[in-house]
Parts: sequence; C-alpha cells; structure tokens
Amino acid sequence: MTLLRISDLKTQFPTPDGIVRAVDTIDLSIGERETLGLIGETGCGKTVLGLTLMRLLQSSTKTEGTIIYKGTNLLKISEAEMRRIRGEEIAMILQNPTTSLNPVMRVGGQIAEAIRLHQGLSKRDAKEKAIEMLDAVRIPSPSIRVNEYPHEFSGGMKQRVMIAMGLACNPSLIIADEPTKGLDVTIKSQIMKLLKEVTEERAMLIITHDLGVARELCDRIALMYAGELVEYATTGEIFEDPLHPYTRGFLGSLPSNGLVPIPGMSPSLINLPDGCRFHPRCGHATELCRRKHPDMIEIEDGHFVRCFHA
Amino acid sequence: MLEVLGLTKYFSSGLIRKRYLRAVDDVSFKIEKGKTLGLVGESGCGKTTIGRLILRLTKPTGGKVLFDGIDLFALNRRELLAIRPRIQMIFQDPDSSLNPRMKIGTSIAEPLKLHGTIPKAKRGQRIRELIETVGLNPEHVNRYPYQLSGGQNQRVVLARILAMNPDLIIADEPTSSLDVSVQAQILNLMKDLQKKFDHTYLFVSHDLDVVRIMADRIAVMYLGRLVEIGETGDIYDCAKHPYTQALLSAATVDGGKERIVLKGETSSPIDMPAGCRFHTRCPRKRERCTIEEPELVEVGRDHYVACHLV
Amino acid sequence: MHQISKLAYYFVIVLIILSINFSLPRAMPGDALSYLTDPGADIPVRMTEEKREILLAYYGLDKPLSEQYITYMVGIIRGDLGWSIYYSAPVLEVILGRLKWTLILVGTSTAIYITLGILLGATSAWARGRKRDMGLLISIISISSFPSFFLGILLAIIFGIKLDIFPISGAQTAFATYSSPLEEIFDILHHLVLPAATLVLSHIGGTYFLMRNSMLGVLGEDYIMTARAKGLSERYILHKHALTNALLPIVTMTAMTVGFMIMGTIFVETVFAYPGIGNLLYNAVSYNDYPLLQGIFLFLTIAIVGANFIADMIYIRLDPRVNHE
Amino acid sequence: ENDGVAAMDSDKTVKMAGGTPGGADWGYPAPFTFYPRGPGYSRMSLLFDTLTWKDADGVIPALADGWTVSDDGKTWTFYLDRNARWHDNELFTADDVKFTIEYMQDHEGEFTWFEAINYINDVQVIDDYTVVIDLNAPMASFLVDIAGNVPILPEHIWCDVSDPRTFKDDDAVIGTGPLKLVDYDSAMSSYQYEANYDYYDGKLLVDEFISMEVGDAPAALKTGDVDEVSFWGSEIIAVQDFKDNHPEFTIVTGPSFWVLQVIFNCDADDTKGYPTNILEFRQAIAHGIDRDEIVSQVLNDGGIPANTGIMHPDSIWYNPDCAVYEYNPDTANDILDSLGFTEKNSEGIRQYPAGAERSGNVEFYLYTTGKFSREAGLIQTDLAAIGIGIYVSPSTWGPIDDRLKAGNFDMVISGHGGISNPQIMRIPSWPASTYQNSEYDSIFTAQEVEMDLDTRKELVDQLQEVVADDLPVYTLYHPYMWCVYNPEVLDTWFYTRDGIGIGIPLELNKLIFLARYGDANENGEISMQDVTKMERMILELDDESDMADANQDDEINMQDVTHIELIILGRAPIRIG
Amino acid sequence: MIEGRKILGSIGLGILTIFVIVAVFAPYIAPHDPHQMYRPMEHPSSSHLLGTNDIGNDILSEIVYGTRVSLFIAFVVSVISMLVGTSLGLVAGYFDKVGFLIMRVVDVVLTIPRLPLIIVIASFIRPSIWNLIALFLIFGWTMPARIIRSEVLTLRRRYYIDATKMIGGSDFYILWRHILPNVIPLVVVQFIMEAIHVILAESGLCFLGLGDPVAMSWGMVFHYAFECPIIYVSDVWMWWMLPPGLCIVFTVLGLTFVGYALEETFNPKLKNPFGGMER
Ligand SMILES: Nc1ncnc2c1ncn2[C@@H]1O[C@H](COP(=O)(O)OP(=O)(O)OP(=O)(O)O)[C@@H](O)[C@H]1O
Ligand SMILES: Nc1ncnc2c1ncn2[C@@H]1O[C@H](COP(=O)(O)OP(=O)(O)OP(=O)(O)O)[C@@H](O)[C@H]1O
Ligand SMILES: [Mg+2]
Ligand SMILES: [Mg+2]
Repeated sequence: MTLLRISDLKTQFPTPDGIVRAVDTIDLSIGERETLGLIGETGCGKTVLGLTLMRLLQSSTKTEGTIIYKGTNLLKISEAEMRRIRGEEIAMILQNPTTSLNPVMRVGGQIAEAIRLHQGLSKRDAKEKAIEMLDAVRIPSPSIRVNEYPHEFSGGMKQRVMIAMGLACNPSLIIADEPTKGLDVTIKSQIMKLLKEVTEERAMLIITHDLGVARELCDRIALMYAGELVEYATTGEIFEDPLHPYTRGFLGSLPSNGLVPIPGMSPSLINLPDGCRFHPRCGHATELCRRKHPDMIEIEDGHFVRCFHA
Repeated sequence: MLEVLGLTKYFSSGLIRKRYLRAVDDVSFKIEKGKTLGLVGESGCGKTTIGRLILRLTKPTGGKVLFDGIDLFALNRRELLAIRPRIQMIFQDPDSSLNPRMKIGTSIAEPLKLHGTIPKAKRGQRIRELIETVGLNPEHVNRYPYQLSGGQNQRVVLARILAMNPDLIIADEPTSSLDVSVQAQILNLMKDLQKKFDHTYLFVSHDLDVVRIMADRIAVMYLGRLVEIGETGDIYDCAKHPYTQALLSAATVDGGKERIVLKGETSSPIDMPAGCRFHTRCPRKRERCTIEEPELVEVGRDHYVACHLV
Repeated sequence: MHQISKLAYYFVIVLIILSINFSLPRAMPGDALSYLTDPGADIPVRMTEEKREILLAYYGLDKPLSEQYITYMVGIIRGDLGWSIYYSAPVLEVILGRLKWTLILVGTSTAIYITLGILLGATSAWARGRKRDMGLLISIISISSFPSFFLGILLAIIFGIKLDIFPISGAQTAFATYSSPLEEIFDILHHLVLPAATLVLSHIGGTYFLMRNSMLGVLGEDYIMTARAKGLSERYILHKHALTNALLPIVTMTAMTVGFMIMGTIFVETVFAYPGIGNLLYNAVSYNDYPLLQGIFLFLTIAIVGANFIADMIYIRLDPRVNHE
Repeated sequence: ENDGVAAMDSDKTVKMAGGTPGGADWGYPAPFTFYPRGPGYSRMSLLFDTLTWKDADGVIPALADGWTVSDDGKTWTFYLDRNARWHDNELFTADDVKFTIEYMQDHEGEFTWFEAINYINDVQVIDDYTVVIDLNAPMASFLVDIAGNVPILPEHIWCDVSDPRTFKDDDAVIGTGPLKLVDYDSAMSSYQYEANYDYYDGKLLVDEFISMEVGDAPAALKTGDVDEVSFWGSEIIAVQDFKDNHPEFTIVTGPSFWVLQVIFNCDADDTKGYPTNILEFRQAIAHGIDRDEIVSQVLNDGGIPANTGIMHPDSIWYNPDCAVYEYNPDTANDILDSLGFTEKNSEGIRQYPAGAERSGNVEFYLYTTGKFSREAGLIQTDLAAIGIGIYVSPSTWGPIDDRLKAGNFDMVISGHGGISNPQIMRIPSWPASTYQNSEYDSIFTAQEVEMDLDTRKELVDQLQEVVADDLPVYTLYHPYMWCVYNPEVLDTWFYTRDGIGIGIPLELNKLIFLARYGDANENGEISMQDVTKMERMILELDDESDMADANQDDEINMQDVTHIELIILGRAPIRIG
Repeated sequence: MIEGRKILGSIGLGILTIFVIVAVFAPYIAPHDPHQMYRPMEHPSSSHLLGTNDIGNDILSEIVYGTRVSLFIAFVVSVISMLVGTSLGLVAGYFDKVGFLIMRVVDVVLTIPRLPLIIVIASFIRPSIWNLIALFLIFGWTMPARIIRSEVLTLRRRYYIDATKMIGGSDFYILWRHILPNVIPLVVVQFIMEAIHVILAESGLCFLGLGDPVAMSWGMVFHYAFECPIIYVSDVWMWWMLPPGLCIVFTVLGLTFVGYALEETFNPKLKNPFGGMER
C-alpha cells in the first residue's frame, strides 16, 4: 500500500542570480513499512526534497506538484493541519545532529515537547515517555541522561537522540537526512543497527550519499542527479543491474569498485544543460542526449530510468 | 625516507591545575621512499596531530622525526625553512585551505614567489603547467575559491603543493568532504602524481576502503597509539587486533559478513583508561587488558600488533 | 576552579581601577581646595597659606601619597569612603542620596529599553526583510542617531514647554504635600516620564540591533528547523527555542553597558535637572572633590564588575555549555 | 489676636529658582556645612543672624541694636537686642556671642570666610545684653567683615559639638533668623523654610520660602513654578525678553560687584615675567583691547567696561578718577615700537628685540576657564592687530590656579566678585599674585586699620590709582545682575548695598521677608511716609521735615528708621560712617 | 532585502558625501566669516539664514565650519583607533603570549568607566581638538582590537594559514597577506562604529561644556545654544539648536546606514536566515 505518493514535484528558489531548480519534476512513492534510499551527490537537491515534503522551506520558495500522504495532498492543506502532520505522522531527522539540537534545552525536554504537543500528555508523562525513547535508542542510564544538555552527549549519542525525537510520536514515515554522516565507522555501525530496527515498523526515506548505508537499509533506491531522479529500482537491481550511466559511474567510483571516477562535475542548478542533464559527463552521450531531455521510463517492473540508451 | 620514533604530543589545558590530553602517545613508524603509509583510526585519535607534528606546525612533547636522516625537531628556524618545501600537507577541507580573498592563480603563485626559485617572468608559464598537471583549465586562474567546487579546490591545493616539489606529502583526509565520484577523481590524480614525481605519502583517512586502494602499508591508531601496522594485504586479510577487525567489518559495502558492532564510544583522551586503551570496548577483553598496556609485537613479516591476545 | 580564577580576575581588575581612581584626581592640576578660589559669580574665599594648610591637614591631604593611599584602601575595606570636601558630608551619604534617583531612572529605563529592544528586535528578525522589519529598522536607526541630550531637549520642548503635560525638571515636585502615597508615586512617575523616555529611546538601538542580529542567527540554526519539523507552532518555537538562545549575547551586552548606562544619564540629568550620580560626578570634577570622585568611581566600578559577575551567573544558568569551558 | 490663623488662611509661599541646572544645591544651611559660596551663605543667613546686617543702603543693626567703638578702633561694644530668641525659644544673650567667636577660634578655618586668629584678641560679656570685642589691631572693615559676617551660634546647642563640619542635626539649623528650616534635600537641591513668627526685628511677609532647582528658569518663572529668578551678565537676553513680552513681572537691576580682568605676570624676574613685567608693554596691551566691543558682543551690553581701579562704580569705594586706556591700536603700536618690538613676521606678529630674555615671535598663551573663552577670542583678535600673537588655552579653574600660584603664565583671564570691599585687594591672595610693590602694600595695610571713613576712602582711592597706573591686572568689565519676580507674590526684592555678608551680590537678603517696624503703613516698602508717620505717632512731632532724616544723610532710608527705633528703645545709636 | 540594503547604503553615502563636501569647501559655502560679529540674537533673515547667536556670529557659517571640526575629530580618531586597534588585534590574535597581555590590558580599559573618566580627564586637560582626539584614542582602540583579535583567532585556524607556513611564509607575511585582507571588512565596519561613537561622544562633551571653545564643532554650537537663557521660552531653538543637532543626527544616520549596508554585505551569517542548509 502506498503511504506517500509524490508526483510532478518541483521546488524552486528565486535568488538574485537566477532561479535555483533544486527539485525538478520528481515522481516517487513510498509504501507502508518500505524503506526508500535517496542517493545523490552534494547539492543535487536531496535535503530540499525532504524539506519540501515537510513543507519546511521559507515562504519565498515555489513548490508545485502533489504530495499525497494517506490520501491528502500535503501541499493543499493549511499550515495548522500541516503542523499536526509534522512530528506525529511524518518525522524528519535533520542532517547534522550537533547543530540540530537546541544547546540550551535539556535533551529530555526536546524529546518531550513534541509528545506533549501531539499526544497531549502531561509534563510528567511526557518525560517518562522521553526516558522510554532514550532507552529505545540504547542510551545508557536514560533517566539521568534526560536531564542533560546536548553538549554532554557525544556525536553518536546526539544522532540517537535525534532518532529518538523522530520516533517519539510513533510516526508512519520518517525522513532521515544523512543519519550517518560525520560518524566514526564503529559508531556508524551502531546507528545502522538501530535504524534497521526502526525501519522494520515504519516507512522511512533515507537520504544519504553513502551507498553502503543505502544497500544495507533500503528496500528501494532512488538516484538523484541535478534535481531530478535518474534511476529508481529495488536495491538489488540498482547494485546488480544499474542501467543509467550515472548510476554506473557512481558505483564505479566507489573505492571498493576500483575508484573509476565520473569525469567533470555536477552542473549548477541555475544553469542546467539542455537535453539530458548528465550528457556533458556521459561517455555514451549522443546528439539526441544533447538536444532532448529524457523522460523517466519503466524498463522493467518497478525499475525506472531516465536515459534514452538504457 | 621518513622515520618517526616515539612521537608524543600532550596538549595541556587549565592554568592552575594542568590537565593533559594525550593526543599522540609514543608512536613509531617508517615510510620508505615512493611508498604510501595509510593511517586510519577514529576521529580524535591523533591522526592529524601526527601530520602536524611532522611538519612542526605543532610543537612536539617528545620523540624524533627523521626525514632523510635529518632530525626535524633539532632544526633551527632557518634550517626548517629550508627543509619545509620538501614536506607538504593536504588538509581535510579544501575550501578553507585556500584564502577566500585570493585568486586561484595568486594562491598557486604564492610558493613560487616566496621561494623565488623561478624568475618572475617564467612564473606564468609554470603556473599553467601546474594547472594542467592537476587537470584544471587555465581560465580558472582568475577565479576565486568560492567560484569553484570542492573537488576543483582540492586540485588547486595539489597544484600549489606541486609547485614546491615536495618529497613527502601528508594527506590528511583529503577527500573526506567530497562526494564519492569527486573523491575518485582526486585519489586517482594523487596516485598518478605519485607515479610521476615519485612522492612519498602519509595518507590519513578514516575510510578503510580508501586506504586499501591508496596505501602500501597501513597503520591503525586508537586513542593516540598505534594498535596495528602492516602491509595492506596483511591487514585486510589477517587483521589481528580486535579494533582493526571491527573497523574492517564495518567498512565493506557488500554486506555478506555479520558486522562486529562495538559497544560504547571511544574514551576521552584526557581520562585514559588504565591498561589497554581499547579494553572498554573490546569484545574479547581479559583481566590483563585492564591492567597492562600492550606493546607492539611483530606477528608476521613487518606486521606488528599491540594486543595481549596475539 | 573556573569560578575561582574568575573571581581572582575581578579582584585584580577592581584593584587596578581603585588605584587609578586614587591617582587620577591627584595627578590632575589644581588641588582639592582650589574650588574655593574659583571665580564664580560671587566672591572668592580669601585663602591665606596658613588657612590652606589648616584645611589640607583637616582633610588629611597634607600626608605623603603613600600614606593617603593606605588610608584610602583601608577605608574602602572598612566601608568608609571618606568625607566629601565640597558637600561636607560622608561620601557614602552623598552618593546614596543620589543613588535612589539614579536607580529609579536607570532601573525603569533599563528595564523598559531592554524589554522593548528584545521584543522589537525579535519582531524585526521574525519579519526579516518585510515591511514591518524595515519600518522598525529605519525608525530605530533614526532614533539612535540622536545624541541623548538632543533628544531630551526636544522632548522637553515639545512635551514640557509646548504641550505642557510633563514637568521638565526634578524628580519630584519640591515639598509638595501628598494626600496619599499613590499620589506621591504618581508625581514621581510624572517627573520620570521624559527623562526615562529619553534614556529608553537613546539606548534601545543597541539592544534592538543585537537582538535582531542574534535572533537572525538563531533563526538560521538547524535546531529551529528541527523544532519546526516536530510540528511545534511558530509562537512556541519563538519563545521556547529562539528567544533563550538569542538572549545570550543580550545578557553580556547589558552587563557591559551598565556603567555606560549609569553615566549616560549625565546628559539626561543635565537636561532635566534630575538628581543623579552623573550630575554628582560632574560636580565632583568641577570642585576637584577627590574623595567624592573616588567614591563615585568605586561605586561605578563595583556596579560594572558586579553587573558582569551577575551576567556571568545568568549566563551559566541560561547556557549550560559555559560550565564545561 | 488671631494673626496666626490669618497667616495660615492666606498661606503665602515664595519660591525662588535656586541656581543653574545641577547647581541649586548649596549645602545644609548650617554655619559650617553650607558650600562656601555666596548662595550657600545666603541660605544659611536666613536662619542665623549676625550682629549687624546690610540693606539696600548699607549697614544696619541686627542682633546688635547699637554699638560703640573705642577711639583706637580696637574695642567694640555691642548692645544686643533684648527680644531675640532662638528658634527653640531659648533666650539669646551676650554669652552666645562670646561663645561663637571663641568657637570659631577653636575651629579656625572651618568657617571659611572668617579668620579669627589674626584679628580677635578677646571677647568679654558685660551683661546679658552687652558684649565687648577686643581686636589685635584696628580693623576698618570690622562691622562688615566680622560683625556683619559671622553667624551667631546658640551656645546651648553648639557647646557639645566637637566637629562642626559633621554636625547636621536638626539642632544645627537653630538660629535667631526670620526663617526656620523645614526641609533640605541635597539630591533634589531644594530648601524649604517657614516663617519664624516670633522674629524680634520685624513682621514676616511670607509663611513659607522655597529655593529649588528648575530645569529652565525663565520657563519656570513664566509658568509660575517659581516666583523669582535672577540673571547675570549676558543673560540680559532673557531679561530683555521679560521686559518686552512680560510686563507683569518686575525687574530689579543690581551690581554684581564682579570684575573680569586680564592678569599679567609681573614677576620682576625676567625668566618668568618677561615681557609682561614691562609696564609699557602692559599699557600697550590695554590700549589694544577693545573693551566696549567685548561688553557689547559677549555681554550683550549686560554690563559696563570696568573701572581700571577694580572697585565697582556702584560701591562707595569707587574712584572715578583712575587712569583710562582708550582703545587705540595706533597708540599701542607706537608703544610697542618704542619698546623695540619692531620687526614683524609675515603674519604681522612682532619679534622680541635682540638680546632680550625671549626671542622669536611675541606670542603667548592666554589661560582662561572655558566660560571666558569668547572674551579671550576677542582679545586674541584685538592683539593680533597690534602684532601680539595669542593662543587661547581654556581649561577648568584648577590648572589655572596652579599656574597662578606657581607664576607659570604670561596672561590669564579670570574674574572675581567682592569688589565692593577693599579687603579683596590684598596681595597675594588677590589674583595679581606676582605683583610686587611695597608702596601698594603699605597703603593697603594703612587702609585696613584706618577707622576714619574719609581717610580710608582716600587710601583706597590711592590703591585704585596704583592698580590703574601699574596695570598688574587690566580690568575688562563689570556685569550686571537682574532679579525678575512676580510682584503679586512678593514685591520686596532688592539688591543689598555692597552685597550681603562680606559682599555677596545676591538678591536673597533676609530683609525681603520682613515688614520692618518702619513699614508703618504696611505697604511693604520703607518710605518717607512710614518714618514720618511713626515719628509723629511716637514723638508726637508736627514738623515733618525735622526728624525724618535721623542720621542726616539727606536721604530717608532704613537707617533712619532703626535709628528712631533705638531712640524709642532708649538707646542712642552710634552713627555709622 | 538586498534592495533595502542598497538603498540605505546609498542614502547613507549620499548624506556623508554632502557633509564631506561642506567640510572641504566650508570657506566657499559659508555665507560669512564665522568669527565676524554682527548684531547678536538676530532672527533668521536673508542676510543671516539661521540668524545670529548671542555674540553676533552667523549661525549658519558657524555650523558650516563646525562640520570641519566635527568630521575631522571623528575621522582622525577613527583612523588612528583603527590602525592601532587593528595592529594590536592582529598581533594579539596571532601570537598567544603577547595576545594574552594585550587582552588583559583591553579588559582593564574596557572595565574602567569610560565616560566618567573622559569627563574627568577632559575637565582637566586643555580642551583643544588634539587633546580631545588623544582622549578618545585612549579608549578607541580597545573594541576594534578585541573584535579583530577574535576574528583572527578563527582565521588562524583555517588551513590556508598552515599551508602558507608550509610554503615558507613568515608570520609577518601571513598576517599581512592572508589575515589582514580577511579582517578588512570588519575593520571598515568598526571604523564606522568608532566614527559614530566619537561624533556622539564629542558632542556630548561639548554639551557638558568640556569641548574646545576655540574650535567650534557642532557640539559647541549646540552647547552655546543650550546655555542661552531663552532657548526654551522663545523660538530661538529652532534656528540655533535644531540645525547643529540635526547635523549630528544626520551624520550618525549616514554612518549607520553605510555601516548597516556593509555589515549586511560582509556578515555571511545574516545572509541566509532560513539557511542551515547552505552553510
Ligand atoms: N534557501 C535556498 N535558496 C537558494 N538555494 C537553495 C536554498 N536551499 C538550497 N538551495 C540550493 O539547492 C540545491 C540543493 O540543496 P540540498 O541541500 O537539497 O542538497 P543536498 O543534496 O542535500 O546536498 P548535501 O548532500 O550536501 O546535503 C543546492 O544547490 C543549494 O545551493
Ligand atoms: N591545538 C590543540 N589543543 C588541544 N587539543 C588538541 C589540539 N589539537 C588537537 N587536539 C586534541 O588532540 C586529539 C587528537 O586530535 P587530532 O586532530 O589529531 O585527531 P584526528 O585523529 O585527526 O581526528 P579527526 O578524524 O577528527 O580529524 C583530539 O582529542 C583533539 O581534541
Ligand atoms: Mg543535504
Ligand atoms: Mg584530523
């Protein structure tokens, strides 16, 4: 069953230098309890997509398309209704745990405030719940830790707190933006283990550029390039049978795959190349690629690719 | 080429009651000419500090660094200035490695200017050469760092370093802030340059996959100490130290094997545990580990491990 | 340990400033008695050498400097600030006489301008770039461009003279008989309006700008986004998350400007003939009244250091991070 | 019989603006705690009486109804008022006088305006109401400087006070004066007095008197916040405004007994005094300064060019025949040329003659307090025209005082009051401290002890001529003072002849609060009618012209009245002057 | 927003330019010699646009010449404060030990009650322009030094500083070529702050009668106006007190606008209020 269906989604930032087309015509869906990985290079629009789903971008942003969540279009409802959805239905774990926690507020309070708001619990009960949540994300002696401040937590523990905050109201969908970024390898393993448990019960959109993370956690993977999706398939297919040249390049540039780089660099989102956005870096680019912008096509069942030559 | 003997650095803090942070503790290793030593370990274990100590950007507490037989710590200011060009370092963050208010060309020209080895008239020529060597366009010369991408800036850094004709390059996580595809470009470039100019590398990274490709030998650090050092192949195939094993299991992309998830977090380098520094997280901890600090012992050809269990 | 070194630091600062207090007036030309012969609008005191010496001895000013210094320090430790030569009264008494009014004036206006500055600054930051922000910004920049004495005079002319709704001098109607304490309070407030308004207007800019900047910085922080992502209302976020963080620099700034604020009233006091410390200092300077000068400086130093100390304490309460370096 | 009630009904309060902003506080009005400035003294003098006092025409009896002086001028006998009482209802007696003088001697210098040591030998009490004061030497100004200056203290209160400067109890303000202190607030700079209805020497015209600080005096007077405001010198602008636009207020003009002067360094030692120690040089400067312009521009004609002999034209000591230095740059130039200061640089500044103590441009600093920098500016311009370069250096009084004391200056502009009293001309405490002239000193000493008024006046005239000729200082101007008041509240404001006390020029004389017995028809003024009415009443005389001028000075004035009173009381007064 | 910044900046620059022109060309702009005396207290007329003051000087001419004095003091103090403050800030930020010492001195100077001390000293020294300048300088350097030091402390941690050391750049070279250019924006903003401060402080001292009566700055014109006994009770204030007061206000306003525009341009933290992504 589809939990969230995004169609034709566009997000644009008007800036003095021009319009930044950070998210461009994205179609995606996430089923219940499905874990979707969103992968792409820096600046390709992953975070913006996440924030667009939460409607957390500043008002000057232009958003088009539809985001149907459990039958309602999130882009059409009022801000108040949206606030109810945030945290309770869809939770987002932001990119950087160190800066994403309020430094002057106790960790427990930060977890509890959403619980109090959405579930109407008393201060006391909310705190109990917060302790429970900290325990759930394996923070030792949670009843002491609730009363501490973020700076008393290590990086990995802050990420756990972020996850606990996301889980607090038991949302149906969690958007996790780079949940393992900046963590040490051994800590990363711990967090991944935790995320794996989390994904068993609810749908999750994991934004990352770490393929290892995606491979281990996700059911399906979407690859994003310059604001749009270029390939979208199950994890197995992406890794075993990548169709888009960018996907192949991306996989090939992994150290374990021999470190074969994609030449050139990603385009600016203000000045996108005509035709296929990847063509300047693509080894197989033809005249057609230079002229015409390819559409997403379903090559196999559930395997979408944006390439004329796939 | 480079021999590090008992290198030690304690940072002290506090005016009245001094507290010592043992960032690097009695570290010894050798790098042969034209070879690469990979240095891996968790954040804060002292990798960067070792690099800075060798360059004498940080004052050492103890130990010796022999570079081509010259004791770097015994040099006076003048001698140091003379030898510094031969040892260079690439930093973690390319964006802050370049003065934001200086044009790329000026930045690259700076070492030439400061050393005056090349007459002013020929500098332009040399800069063009360097720029080509690192795969940039001549038009980039007149740009500012913020107008280039991270990968391009890291190339500029490389060009600048090449201008000095160094023998030893210390690369401190040169790609940790770059995308995988860009990382591949830079790493490949570094490899090419090494072949071409016969550079010796001390390659610092927290990513074992990267180190595997780059390094001839690998040194693994934990909390300021070397725990294991050996040929790359040996380390990957038969790691002896439980910490190295945990790192390896966490690193590989293709899942397969069961992960070794270490519990807890790295101890603080200020309140170091007695005995083996790793015992707090070690899955195979023994009584002895909590009392006695293990020494590096040779377990294979050029393969040393500091663990009571081997 | 951190606290101890902080205290030691304050101690050294106070010591240095006390020594400056002591030496400065003495380093200045003229002595404590020269005011007696000052050519004012009336007759000078005829001062023979004998008389001068008798008076200097009376005030202990004939002793060697080192001895005066020791007396001064010992006096301070014992809480005895000396005897004001001009006012012919204990320095402490003279200062305390004015302190009440200074505190009323500085206290009310500080409370108002800080609250108002915080509110307006936050409003402005919240509405950044919109009309309300620009309007506030430009009006506050404009008001802040007025020297306080100019502002005071304009207010006095407009509200005191032309409209004649507020008194323009004094802190209270002289020797009025009040039928109730309420009436007295009203009278004091009535006199307070213009000077306090002047102070508020001329000081609000600092707080406003700091708050606006600080708030803008905070609003850009990731934890604000996190709070939004939790579905919290804007209002709640503003109060619970943004304000506390944005207030941190305000605390420091307020402490740093306490001394400035107390002395800044000198202009307002001059314009509105308000009996305060600023005016007292001015007189002490005019009459070379060493003990009084020293006393005022001591008081100011204590106020400043005390304010900084309190700010440190508040800071520790507000920002849990400072305890850990 | 219900006078008191009547007074309560029509409670009359007089309010006066106490001074400039920040400066209306003149200290606790006890004898040792007021700030030693004129306004402080005047506020104290409302509470404490002296043996004699002054009104608009000169010395009058106060606590002493009459007095005699011995022929050698050393022994003064005072006959005291038998009705005087202290505010706490204790009787005032001769013991209080003796106590006061001795107390002042014990606390030498602490009552800043009186030096007991040098003058007073002994005080004897003859009976309760007769006291004899023995001096070390004759003292011409005794009646003014001591009898009219020293506040008499109640012995029963002060006998236990060891440090009078710290004594600020309610008791410290118990005097015999016409007013009693109700409240004083240093911070608010305000004084509140109430009438002493039992005053021995006249009926009180007011019930309450308040001196307070106002932000803007003219505004306060117009709004009725105060009933009287005084102005000084260039503030004539405001007086003019009242004159032109507010005829409902009355204006009284008074002399300030104040002079602004250029002080020259006359030190005979050339290393210090050259070239201002050359008389002709000083004269040239005097000719070079346009005093009329200073008076008209800086003072807005709120004063007059000064008497070169210091004493104020409105004072009895004025010598109208002192040398006058016409403003005439040509004369000045001629003098300077003749002195050898002939060469000029490109800017027209003269050079010192060869071989003189100084060389180069004739340029000096003109030190002055910031207040007089505008006068200094004009002098700068004037002197530039005669080839003398001036740098104006304004500062506060302290540094200038230091320079004067050390003789480290060329020219200073400074002023002082008290020029109704020749004693001010004592060197070296008078600003001309570098001036040395033994002739001058001997004349000064002679006038100090000369008891005969005419002879003393001659001596003072001579002093003035010496000053005018020798120019140790060159006087610039005398400003005037104005008292602007609302006559409906109180119409008795006046300026005291030669100032109150030792010469304080202020309008706050306690007599304004009194309807003296002389005001028989109670019109608030002492006039011919009062005297004659009273005389006729009491002496049952018919001839009006005969007795009115009791002291026969061809004028009807206060003295006549008190004279008559004394006759009535059976004690013949001693003629003054 | 960007527009607002630009508009304010240009308005500010415009105001300042006008005042600078007035200062430079004062002799050509002033209708009269400011020392020339006419009839005192004249009301505005065609010959004296702002009337004359109590001693008959043409008020307009006084104000025109006053521009010179006021701007000169502000300019000199700010320039020297900046030079000293910047150099000390650079040194203090770059060299730890010297820095510690300098910062302790700064702490003490900043804790000393500034205004009262200025009042005390000002009342004793000869209040000439140069003395006033010296007086403001005692304190002027501290804030810039402190602010610049903290900036240097962060700049010093940038890798390009280490990189320059590696290629043999001396400390002086690094300070001059790499750190100084990066603190220039701060210096400019601080320069403006200091200028504002000095303009206000100088006028304040003048108001209290502690200014240089020989050099008529706006503050002094204002002071004499305030001393005039009929300033409240007549309309004189409109042409005698208002104009110099407004000159001060507009100069400060101009400086503030320019400073604000610069700060908005320089301060990257303010650039993206919704950021958190872009940084
Ligand atoms: N508020 C904004 N105004 C203008 N441009 C913006 C804004 N926010 C983001 N962008 C631009 O949108 C593009 C996509 O940004 P986004 O943060 O989504 O990238 P990302 O894929 O999450 O990258 P990373 O992996 O570095 O987090 C970037 O080029 C960014 O500069
Ligand atoms: N200048 C310094 N003063 C005090 N402590 C320092 C300093 N530099 C580094 N340290 C400390 O020394 C330890 C080692 O730091 P180092 O930067 O060498 O770690 P690293 O292994 O490079 O870590 P990372 O992977 O995060 O770069 C850390 O605990 C760090 O906090
Ligand atoms: Mg992102
Ligand atoms: Mg590092």
